[in-house]
Amino acid sequence: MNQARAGTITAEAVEHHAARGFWRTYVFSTDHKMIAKQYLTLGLAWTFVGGLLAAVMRWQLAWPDTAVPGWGEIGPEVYNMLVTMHGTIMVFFVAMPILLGAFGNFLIPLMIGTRDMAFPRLNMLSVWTFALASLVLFVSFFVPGGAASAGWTGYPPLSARPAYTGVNWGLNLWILAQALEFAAFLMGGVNYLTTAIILRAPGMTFLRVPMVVWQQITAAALFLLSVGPLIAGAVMLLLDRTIGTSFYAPEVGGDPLLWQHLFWFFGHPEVYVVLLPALGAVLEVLPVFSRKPLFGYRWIVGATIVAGGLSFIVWAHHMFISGMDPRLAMPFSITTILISVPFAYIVFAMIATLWRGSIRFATPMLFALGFLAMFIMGGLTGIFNGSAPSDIYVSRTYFVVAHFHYTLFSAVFFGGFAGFYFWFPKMFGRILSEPLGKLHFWLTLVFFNVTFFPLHHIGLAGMVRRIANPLQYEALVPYQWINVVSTVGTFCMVATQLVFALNVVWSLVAGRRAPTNPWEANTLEWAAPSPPPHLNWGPALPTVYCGPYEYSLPEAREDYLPQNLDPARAR
Amino acid sequence: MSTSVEAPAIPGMPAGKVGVWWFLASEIMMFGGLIASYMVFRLGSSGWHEASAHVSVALGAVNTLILLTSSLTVVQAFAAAERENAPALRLFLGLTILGGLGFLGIKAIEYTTEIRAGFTPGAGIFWSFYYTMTGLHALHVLAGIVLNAILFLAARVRTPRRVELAGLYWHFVDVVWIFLFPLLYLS
Amino acid sequence: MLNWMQWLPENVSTFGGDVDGVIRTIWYVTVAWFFITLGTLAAFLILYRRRAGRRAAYVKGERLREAAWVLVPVVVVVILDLWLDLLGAPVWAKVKIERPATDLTIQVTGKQFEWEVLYPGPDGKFGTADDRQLLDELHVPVGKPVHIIFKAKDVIHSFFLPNFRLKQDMVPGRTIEGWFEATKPGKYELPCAELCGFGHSGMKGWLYVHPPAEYEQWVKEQWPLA
Amino acid sequence: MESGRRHPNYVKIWVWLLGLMAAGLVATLTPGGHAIGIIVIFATATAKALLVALNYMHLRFEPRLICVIALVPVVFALILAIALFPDFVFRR
Repeated sequence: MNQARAGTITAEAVEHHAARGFWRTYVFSTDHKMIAKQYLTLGLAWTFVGGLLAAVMRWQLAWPDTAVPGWGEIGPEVYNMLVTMHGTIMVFFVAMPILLGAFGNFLIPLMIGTRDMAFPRLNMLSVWTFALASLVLFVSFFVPGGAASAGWTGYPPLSARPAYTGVNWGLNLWILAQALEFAAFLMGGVNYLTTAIILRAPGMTFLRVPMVVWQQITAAALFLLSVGPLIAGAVMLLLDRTIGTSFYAPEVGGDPLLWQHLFWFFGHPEVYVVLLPALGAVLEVLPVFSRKPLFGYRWIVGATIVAGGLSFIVWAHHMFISGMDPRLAMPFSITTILISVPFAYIVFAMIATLWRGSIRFATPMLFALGFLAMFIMGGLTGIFNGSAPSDIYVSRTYFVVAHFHYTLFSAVFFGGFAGFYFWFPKMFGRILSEPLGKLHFWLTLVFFNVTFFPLHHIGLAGMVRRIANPLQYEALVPYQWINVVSTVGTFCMVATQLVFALNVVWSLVAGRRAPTNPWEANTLEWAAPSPPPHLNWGPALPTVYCGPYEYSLPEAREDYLPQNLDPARAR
Repeated sequence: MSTSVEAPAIPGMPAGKVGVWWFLASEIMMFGGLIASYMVFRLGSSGWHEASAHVSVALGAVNTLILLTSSLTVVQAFAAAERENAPALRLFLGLTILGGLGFLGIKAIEYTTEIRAGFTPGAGIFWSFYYTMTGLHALHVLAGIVLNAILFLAARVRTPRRVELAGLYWHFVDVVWIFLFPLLYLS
Repeated sequence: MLNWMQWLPENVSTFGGDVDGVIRTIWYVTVAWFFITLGTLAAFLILYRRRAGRRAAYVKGERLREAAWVLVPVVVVVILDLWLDLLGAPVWAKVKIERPATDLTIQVTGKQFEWEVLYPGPDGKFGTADDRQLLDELHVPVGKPVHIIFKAKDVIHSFFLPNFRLKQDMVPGRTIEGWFEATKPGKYELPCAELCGFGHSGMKGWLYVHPPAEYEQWVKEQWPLA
Repeated sequence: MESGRRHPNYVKIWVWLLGLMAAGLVATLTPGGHAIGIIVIFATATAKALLVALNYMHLRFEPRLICVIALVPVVFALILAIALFPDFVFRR
């Protein structure tokens, strides 16, 4: 390990490290790239489960009186379970392992030019703790009473007493699975931050670190600093459920709103924990495919850090009508406006990056642009939620559902796919099919909007969240066709992902072998072979001479200038 | 475009120390969240002073004394490790472990007396906080004892860096108690 | 389909118009921004698509003069946001903080899975013999402010009157006050907007807004002795 | 060469810690003025925590970045505590 960390190692050492058995290569690996693939695999497996739950939910909402094919009648208890587990899985077991676990692990050491994470064994422990969390969450579906059904936000008192939901062990295991998941990403976060601070290659100053690494470590710091209060809150919740403490029981001095404060103190930074890595991937893709420097790299770094800091003081905008003191609404409304400054900056800088570029519409770029467009939409609908008086009406309705799917779903799907299509050649050494990728993009874009755009409308019409049967409400009966449209969109979107699966499988089996730098990009990972060997680099670490986005430099021969290329030789 | 190639490493910042401090940062937030909840609950309602009159200030004070002293011994262990003085290292690590065990022993006596008197975790909001805060803290003490015990058994290896990192964690646990003591026992 | 304002249910409360006003203003602002930003994006994509023999411009956007192209729109965004917020502040205060004086107070308690509606009776005081409790139905007169005391028995519920633009969570252990004033007689749906257990879906009541005479009649039926 | 600077007189710090602890304990005995007692108790606790953090945890000698890592969560925890006040303590 120490040897691996040292800058220069002998060629024999590389050979020695590379020659390991099956178990140490694929299962108990300390190699950051293998750990990234393990996170990716687990995340994709959970995507399947979470997507299945969503599809069942959508069927129930469109045709509440018909049994779901292959599942049966959905009772309201089961529906609440579907809602809860869909949210929990998608945020904590899909978005985080894929965007942080997979991308972070794979990219950080490669992009800053080192051989592995600062603590490779801790990294392995992280992925295995996550696997254990996955197991616990999966088991919770099958315990008597079923899985948790108090919403992914788990508001007490509903979650604090088994009698209120009828779920006992399911919810305890839900808390346990979350705690293990937090532990996994705490280990990961400590690793990311330490690696990026300590192990940068020669010449890789902080202001030459690629944007996605900045975003990843900001996300890691946000997670580390925000999850503590929620862990405290979760311990209180578990003790309330099991040994009879009374933190959330108002009759003996507790207060249910404490949980909401602690949850959203974590919850808002958590939104950025998921968003920033996706944003980072998109910020990497945009300059490569417009052949232009990122517009205002230093400003974006600053904006990211400012946004991260501000995310700690906006949480009560999730609680405008929660029964907290109404005088708190305005201060938190103002901080919410402040946080739009850095994000507006980043979005406009993304658009400005395209200005006078030479834009190639490859699949990663299409997904990046899709993210940008959908994220603008989600950001704008956020204003309806962020303004306290209009939130009186739209909160707790499907408008909110539409809003956060435009932000989070677009981050995970469009941002995630942009990164996936972009780094797939590096990760697996194969080229994905461009026509299939483009088909995948256009179908996803269309059906995403078919699914989620109408939800704004039905939310405005007054449909509240987490109801199993909209037809029970007279005001909603005339709008039921919207639910049908959204459901059809969902099924089409799920079917579209078969194109993606086909593309990946086909490429892995018969795809063209990827060259070292297929996109002609600058950052260091493209200097390593595809896929990079164990310990990434040959005997010597790369040396960095310039920033990550030196595209179309007038005095350079090529329209790109890899970070490890001595500029004197590029002319 | 600047093309300088200076080494980016920051002197005096070994990876282990940065990692431990980030870990401690999240720990600060966890205990911070717990203490913040306790403070606002306590200031926002009445009847706390009466409930907290039932804890033993004397035992709490002894425990504070023990933890403060164990902080001294653990930092002396680090100094001994840097001097490569193995016997002193073992002595100080051993004293630290003894201190931790003594702390847990006294905590156990306190819990027993309190529960016998009917002050279980379900006996009211003060006791909910009391058991959760001291219980979480005791778990941290236990983890610290295990860490120090591992170093004690491996003292022949003499790795001052590890002794320092385990010490950082131990001091943090001490600092938490420095605040828990007045919050739960003295006010 | 495209004008979101048409999707809101009919407004029948005095402050609903103000809430709708805020929503409408935000709607105009966001639609404008949507077309400006996506229009710019689309224009850039067409104008600067890859063409043979043309090299991208080397613009780093780090100097203030370049960054201003981004900073100016950001400032505009902030000013608009602040304006929206200032516009919203009095509306929020009107709905949630201030309460016009009235002599009609009703206590609504959420419990799994119904609304307990408690009238203080002719003496105007809760906890006396003439209190009357109804389940899942509220009766109020048109054109008169009504104070509501929100309570919850077991878990958190949310009192939602879509037609009144009024929503308020009910938290066990907290007594939360609110109000509304109806402008049009009729029968309005009152769903629970916060997940409260397996009966959440379908937990709803009805609010009956009566013309003054009809309301007097209803009061007489409820409290015949008074 | 560094070690002299890195190791302050730990025993002296320990004596200070014990003294502060005694002061805190004595403060609980102050008759009448409970508020003053509380202030003294928490002032001594903060002083103790600072002494431990600066000397035993060597924050006095660490690079700025480590101090920032240690300080940022303290600030955020304080923000959390302060922001919780209106809703739990001053609530109408």
